[in-house]
Amino acid sequence: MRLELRGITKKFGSLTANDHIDLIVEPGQIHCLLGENGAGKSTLMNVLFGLLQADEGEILIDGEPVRLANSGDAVRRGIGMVHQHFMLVPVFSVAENVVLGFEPTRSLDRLDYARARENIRSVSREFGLEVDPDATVESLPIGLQQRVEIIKALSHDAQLLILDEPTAVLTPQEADALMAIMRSLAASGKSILFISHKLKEVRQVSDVITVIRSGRVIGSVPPTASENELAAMMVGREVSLVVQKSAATPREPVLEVRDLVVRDDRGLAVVDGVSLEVHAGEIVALAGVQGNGQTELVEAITGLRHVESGSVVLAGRDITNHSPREILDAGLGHIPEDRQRDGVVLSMSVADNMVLNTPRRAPFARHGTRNLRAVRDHAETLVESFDVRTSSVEAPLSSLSGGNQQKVIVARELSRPLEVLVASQPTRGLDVGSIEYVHREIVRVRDDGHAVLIVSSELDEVMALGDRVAVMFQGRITGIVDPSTSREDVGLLMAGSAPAGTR
Amino acid sequence: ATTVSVASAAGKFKACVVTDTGGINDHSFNASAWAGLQNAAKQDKNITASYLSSTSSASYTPNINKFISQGCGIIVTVGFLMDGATATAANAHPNQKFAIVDDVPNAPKSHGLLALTYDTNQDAFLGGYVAAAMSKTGVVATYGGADIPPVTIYMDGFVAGVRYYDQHMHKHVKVLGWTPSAGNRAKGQFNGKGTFVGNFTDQTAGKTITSGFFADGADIVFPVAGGVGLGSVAAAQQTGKKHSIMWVDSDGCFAEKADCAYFIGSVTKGVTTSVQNAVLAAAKGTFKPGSYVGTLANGGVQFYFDSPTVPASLKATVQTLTKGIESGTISVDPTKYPVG
Amino acid sequence: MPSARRLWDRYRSASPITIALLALVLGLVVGAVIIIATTPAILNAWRGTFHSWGAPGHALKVTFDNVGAAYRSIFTGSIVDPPQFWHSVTTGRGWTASLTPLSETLTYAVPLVIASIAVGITFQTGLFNIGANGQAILGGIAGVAVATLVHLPMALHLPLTLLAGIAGGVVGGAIPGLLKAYTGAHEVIVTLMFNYVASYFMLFTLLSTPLQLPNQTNAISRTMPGGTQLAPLFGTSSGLRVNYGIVVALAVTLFAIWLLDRSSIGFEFRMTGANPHAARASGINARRTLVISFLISGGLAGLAGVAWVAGTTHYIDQNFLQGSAGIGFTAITVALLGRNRPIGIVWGSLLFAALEVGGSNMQANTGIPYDLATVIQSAIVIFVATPVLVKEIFRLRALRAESVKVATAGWGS
Amino acid sequence: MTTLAASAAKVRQPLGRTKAIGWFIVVVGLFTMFGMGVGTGTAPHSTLTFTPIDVSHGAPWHLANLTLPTEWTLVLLGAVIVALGAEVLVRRLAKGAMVRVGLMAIVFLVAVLVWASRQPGPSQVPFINVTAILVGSAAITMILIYGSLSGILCERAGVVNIAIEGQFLGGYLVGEMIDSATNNWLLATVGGLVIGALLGWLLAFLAIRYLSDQIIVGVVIVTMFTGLASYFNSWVLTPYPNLNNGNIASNLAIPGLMKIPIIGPTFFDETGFFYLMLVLVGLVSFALFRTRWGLRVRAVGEHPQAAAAVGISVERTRYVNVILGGAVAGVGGVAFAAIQGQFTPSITSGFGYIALAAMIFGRWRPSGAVAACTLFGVSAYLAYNLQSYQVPISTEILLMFPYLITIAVSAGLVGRVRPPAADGIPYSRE
Ligand SMILES: Nc1ncnc2c1ncn2[C@@H]1O[C@H](COP(=O)(O)OP(=O)(O)OP(=O)(O)O)[C@@H](O)[C@H]1O
Ligand SMILES: Nc1ncnc2c1ncn2[C@@H]1O[C@H](COP(=O)(O)OP(=O)(O)OP(=O)(O)O)[C@@H](O)[C@H]1O
Ligand SMILES: [Mg+2]
Ligand SMILES: [Mg+2]
Repeated sequence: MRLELRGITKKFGSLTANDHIDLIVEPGQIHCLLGENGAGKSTLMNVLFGLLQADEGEILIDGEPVRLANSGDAVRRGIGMVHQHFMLVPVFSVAENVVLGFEPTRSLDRLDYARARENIRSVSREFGLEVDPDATVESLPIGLQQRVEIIKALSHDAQLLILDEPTAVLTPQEADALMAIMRSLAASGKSILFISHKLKEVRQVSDVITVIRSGRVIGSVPPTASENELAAMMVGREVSLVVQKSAATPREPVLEVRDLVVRDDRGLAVVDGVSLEVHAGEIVALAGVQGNGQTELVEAITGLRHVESGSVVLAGRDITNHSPREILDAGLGHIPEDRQRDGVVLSMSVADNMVLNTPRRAPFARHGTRNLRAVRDHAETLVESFDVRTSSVEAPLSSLSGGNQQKVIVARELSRPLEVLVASQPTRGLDVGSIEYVHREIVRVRDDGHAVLIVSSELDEVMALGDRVAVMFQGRITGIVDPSTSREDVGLLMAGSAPAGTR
Repeated sequence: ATTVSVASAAGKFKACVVTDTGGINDHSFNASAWAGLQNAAKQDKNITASYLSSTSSASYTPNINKFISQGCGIIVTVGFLMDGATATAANAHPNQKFAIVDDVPNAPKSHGLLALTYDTNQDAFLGGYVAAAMSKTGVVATYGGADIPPVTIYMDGFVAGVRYYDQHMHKHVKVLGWTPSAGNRAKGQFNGKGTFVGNFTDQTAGKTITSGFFADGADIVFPVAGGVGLGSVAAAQQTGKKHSIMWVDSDGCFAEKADCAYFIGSVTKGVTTSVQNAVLAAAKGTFKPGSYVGTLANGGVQFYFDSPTVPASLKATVQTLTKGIESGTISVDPTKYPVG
Repeated sequence: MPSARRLWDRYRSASPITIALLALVLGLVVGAVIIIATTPAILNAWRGTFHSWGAPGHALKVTFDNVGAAYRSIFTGSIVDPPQFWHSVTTGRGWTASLTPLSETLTYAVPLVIASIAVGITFQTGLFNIGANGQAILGGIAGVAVATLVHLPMALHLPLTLLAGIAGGVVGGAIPGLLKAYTGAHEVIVTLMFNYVASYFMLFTLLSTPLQLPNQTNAISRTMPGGTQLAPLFGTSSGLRVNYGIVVALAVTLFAIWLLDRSSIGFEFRMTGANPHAARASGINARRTLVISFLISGGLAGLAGVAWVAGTTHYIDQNFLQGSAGIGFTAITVALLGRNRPIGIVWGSLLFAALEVGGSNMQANTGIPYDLATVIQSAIVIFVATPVLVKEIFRLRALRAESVKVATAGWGS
Repeated sequence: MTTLAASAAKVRQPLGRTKAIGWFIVVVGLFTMFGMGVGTGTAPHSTLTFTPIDVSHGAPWHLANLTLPTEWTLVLLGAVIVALGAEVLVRRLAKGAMVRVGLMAIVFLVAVLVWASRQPGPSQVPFINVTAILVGSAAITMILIYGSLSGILCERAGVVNIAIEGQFLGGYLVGEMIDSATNNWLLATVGGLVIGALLGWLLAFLAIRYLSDQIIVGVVIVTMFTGLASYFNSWVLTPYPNLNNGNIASNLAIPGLMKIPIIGPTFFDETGFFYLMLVLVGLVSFALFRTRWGLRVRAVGEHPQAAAAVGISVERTRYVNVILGGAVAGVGGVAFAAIQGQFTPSITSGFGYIALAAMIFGRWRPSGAVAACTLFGVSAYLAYNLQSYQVPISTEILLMFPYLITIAVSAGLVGRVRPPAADGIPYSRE
């Protein structure tokens, strides 16, 4: 299908998310949208998918203008979308999710599960996307959930497939697999709109790259353009894509995890005898595919999850199954994986968020009474020194952009007396500009002589930041390697198979 | 009729009632008192009636004061709960005429206050007797809103009536819902254990309890719980004509016309008449403070036959019983009779 | 006229206050419509106009007279009766009469302020306390018990009585709090059911020694001795009921302001309410927080109960906080009206109390049932909760964020 | 706050609760055996009868009275309860624990009845009428079920309907007036349906169109309608009493079936509203969990964005369901009037809220709600009628039981109530 967007404009109140965007996607073309966070990519896609109505401009499919009142229309027009934040009902089965909105029925409006399963199987066969139709979505790993999203789109035989940051949550292998799928889809004549922050894969897969900045099209370039060119186009300035850091000078171990066993909510031992040491002055990067126990491991270390057996020792103090409060006070800094869920309170002011986990500390409070002036001053210094973009420290955090929200967390954690910093997916969903910043800060912490544990499914990040790289697979550490190890070998470890030459 | 219409009739003498939280249509003594005022107003065009329903016990005093400031000729208050508020007001305003229903303020006698109480165990006795006589199953029942004298006095008299019937007719009619125990009836101690709703509003409970009684074999039920009694009527309706209700406080066939068919009789408390008389007297200037006790003798309490099916012989018996109670030869104290 | 223009702008900018005032207006309109639709006199007048195709002048007059009379007596009954007041000013006499309306409004506002703040605190913690009424009942019982059964010098006795009230409420709050924290029982169910339990418990205590009024077999308690009552501000002789409960309410308001805006625990309440996950990750003990929140809320509700008794009847009877006299749901609505902020709640309570008191006066003068006041109150809250609607009705400019803030979060889910 | 509860529950290891429940059951069992059973006096016996109150449509086939030795029966029942507890402890039942608690409750109730009705004994009533208990409690249960269904319809689509109490009241008032005027329950039902739907629409309109807080609006609709009802009652119904004197609906017995002992009188000799309720329960469960419509509704209640992304109109779905829910509650109000008669402002006495509670611990499922409502209905019936068995418990305390039981049971459901994910959260496209 040939898609053409003409002068699409979308405003949110005062903020113009899309500003007269023109875009053409040829049949069988993989067209990539690049842009920093909030540039307007998702918004544009939502407009294209009928979830939002453009204020101006028109959409042409195969030359004829179409009105997409809701995503039902879009789907009927052969547009399918895999959202940045999955649009799946967690408590529903795969089948139910896939057929939702286009359900095959029997008499009395009853759902026809047999046919639903059949649809899925046929799509799976056609595009090699295996998944159990009867599994409950919430029980599936992220990668499979995304697969469900794709199947969903294809089962409505989409001619144009929109993929919004699909690889953010995938392993290198899964990502490569997805690339392959995309190519085969393109080969079979389907057009693809692909959004990503990862310049490498963007250049791998796309036929055309269009860069958007603050709602405007900056320009279209062929995939031959260099990563630095692209980054510069996105952010509007030069950005260094490599992490500058000197060699580590590890000292005594600060965080010691021994034979840790942790169960998840369903009672499965998802952390199954993990031992790990992080020394002062080094960054240990924990690589691994989502859902191999990293999340639970971190939750256990930070006191958010009950430890079945084994121990966690922080600076010589056993903190196993201590309360989060005690652990935080013991000097553990935590940048949570899900920042908006665990890291901040969106409705509260920036200042309050800056003391979120130290509200009772002097000088912020005395005898149970808060010292608001002290809190404000503290916040102002941090906003100053960490260059957080906000109208004022009294502004609600919800009014900050994702990256700036992340900056608030980083500032808060680094401004506390620290022994060890545990950072989960510290740059997920952030644009290169923000990533550059966060990485610099993390390295600074290390150089100040603290221990740092990074958990990331971002292989590049792991390799770039880690002084040692531990790989986790199915609740175990499958290997601890030097960052100079080849991406392929680490990739293999992440997939569970130990390549030659690793312990 | 609402106060607006009544008030619009130009009158000089203002008769006012402060009702309890039940309001003027509680199917109980608030309604009766209000009826009394309205009758008085109908009878004597010079009287205008108006009411104030209390939002809570805390609004008794302000409501009374409001009426005092409006220059009401007489202020009627309803129920022992208003005891304190009424007594205080009466003492503070010696020239203001008051009448309180169903209560003798245990406060220093004050000039303007008339206490209206009723020996309802007398007509309840008749009710009990008639119920016992009319019962086909040999089981009758009663229940109350709460375990308080104005309620239990009825249940107590009812049981007395049944036991009297058993004793003299050598029958074994059983009463469910109230088992009297020793206590100084004269001092208003109507002790015993019985079935209660826990409030005076929950009709659903009334129905549940009543159908329970029916299930336990009772065919005549005597609810002493104001509006809750409507639940009993509902229960009787549901089971067809085999069960009937002994209504309370007012003449059921007058107060609840629609349900007349289900009433066998009404054990009434002459609130309406006594209030009406008090008001008329006050309007004429012949009002006498002090206390009035409604009895069968002075017609202050009466038993009505609502059902046409009552045989004449029974009516006659009731006449003689009435005489006996009036003369005091028949006691209405259930503990004086053997348990049937 | 620049000043006028500025006023106009402030009006158009739809601050929460503007919204509240406009909501009041709309509420009164709703009330008027109901009066018109249900009052025979008015309907007949219009019917007359309709039949004898005459000018609606008369009908309009009747309408205005009736509605006017109703609202006039709400005002004069709850705030001040101008002629009466003028009379007092000129002659210097009849002050009691002139001040009674205001006095009554304040008297009714006292427990409302306290109870609403109690509810507001749980809302801020993301909890839903429908049990304020039950907790207030327990507070009342405990207070009366201590007042009537313990003998102490006043200096101790009054404070102790109030403390007892708080304690009673705390018990009432502990039950849903602990059950939720340790068994996950849904606080809506527990508090809701607990209201009934409390009512029956009250009846039980009223009907049994020692609380029952001696040589009385009615459901009525002993009377609190003078030393334990919240005395009238201007002395018993003044005839004005407004009492030192005001001081209590004031203290509670200040406490709430401190608690919610200044205290660490209050900060943790709000955190837990706004985002329990973040709260937990930040080292806040969810259980502890929700239990404490419920304890404080219950305690305040209990205080409301005892303040109500100690300031007005000085005894409890079977109707105490029952049925329409219940305070729980009113407190919820007031809390919502005041957006769970202490100051907002104070204003809300005053408004509700005024409507309540004025409502009775309206009934006394016009016969229109005071329940209309409840309807007006609810209507106001609905409009306050729906600023956008108000905005559309009055063509206001974009709302400020604060005035659309949501007060609760469904079942908290 | 389910999230809060959940996060609180996370830290706790699951076994503790199972143990607690197990031991609780065992204790109750032992109490039954020795506390109530052993030493109930001189070889008393208890009698169960099965004849219903109302045999106007011809009695069911007779079932002979069942006379049991009180002492041994209690010991036996107690043993059964102990066994249930033991099973929970031994098999470490986590999921099934609540079911056992439910069974325990039932067995214990029977034990209490057996004990209370023992002869010779204090009871004025020498027998337990099993049928009557079921028939009697069916009334309250039916009302509650209407309410719970209404709640389920709304909340499955993500809208909290706390206004059920108000919709009951509305349905009752209108139904009663129409029946009084026309003596036709069909018209009355239509009337109640309309008013309920209107109140539902009001809630939907404010909650969906204006995104205002659903709980606020719900609570306020109730207070408003309560006020309106009692205003109307004294301002209009008092002067015109014949607008409020309808008869109660008569039973429509189902010929053959009603002859079955116990079952017949309970389920097949009821008013049309009871049958309608049964039909609705089946219909709602079927529609919600089997049909396309249900799938979409639940999607809207769980993840509105996802539903919208496949072209389902979240707003329309919610409007429809909230209005449907209102209508069901409205009809419930009429059903209430049909069995209860005259209107009084306090008539619904919190049933709307109790129904809501039932829905919550029926876990937003019709089947669960039915169980919860039945539990409440039966315990309410017994609370009132055990009084004439002269049980040695003060009236007021006895009257607390239905509520205490509800609290106890909901406490048993440790953190396992999980509302639809988007329940109570306003939805906006942007
Ligand atoms: N749901 C929303 N409602 C209103 N405003 C929003 C919303 N989401 C984001 N914004 C506004 O849009 C602006 C940018 O938000 P967003 O998080 O997309 O920025 P961003 O580009 O991701 O920032 P960064 O690049 O630092 O991550 C913010 O100022 C925020 O106030
Ligand atoms: N519903 C909304 N209301 C107000 N502003 C919004 C809304 N959704 C997005 N925005 C803002 O519009 C801008 C574009 O957001 P969009 O999600 O399209 O960014 P993006 O390019 O997808 O960024 P990211 O790379 O983080 O996904 C951002 O500033 C965002 O905050
Ligand atoms: Mg963003
Ligand atoms: Mg995006």
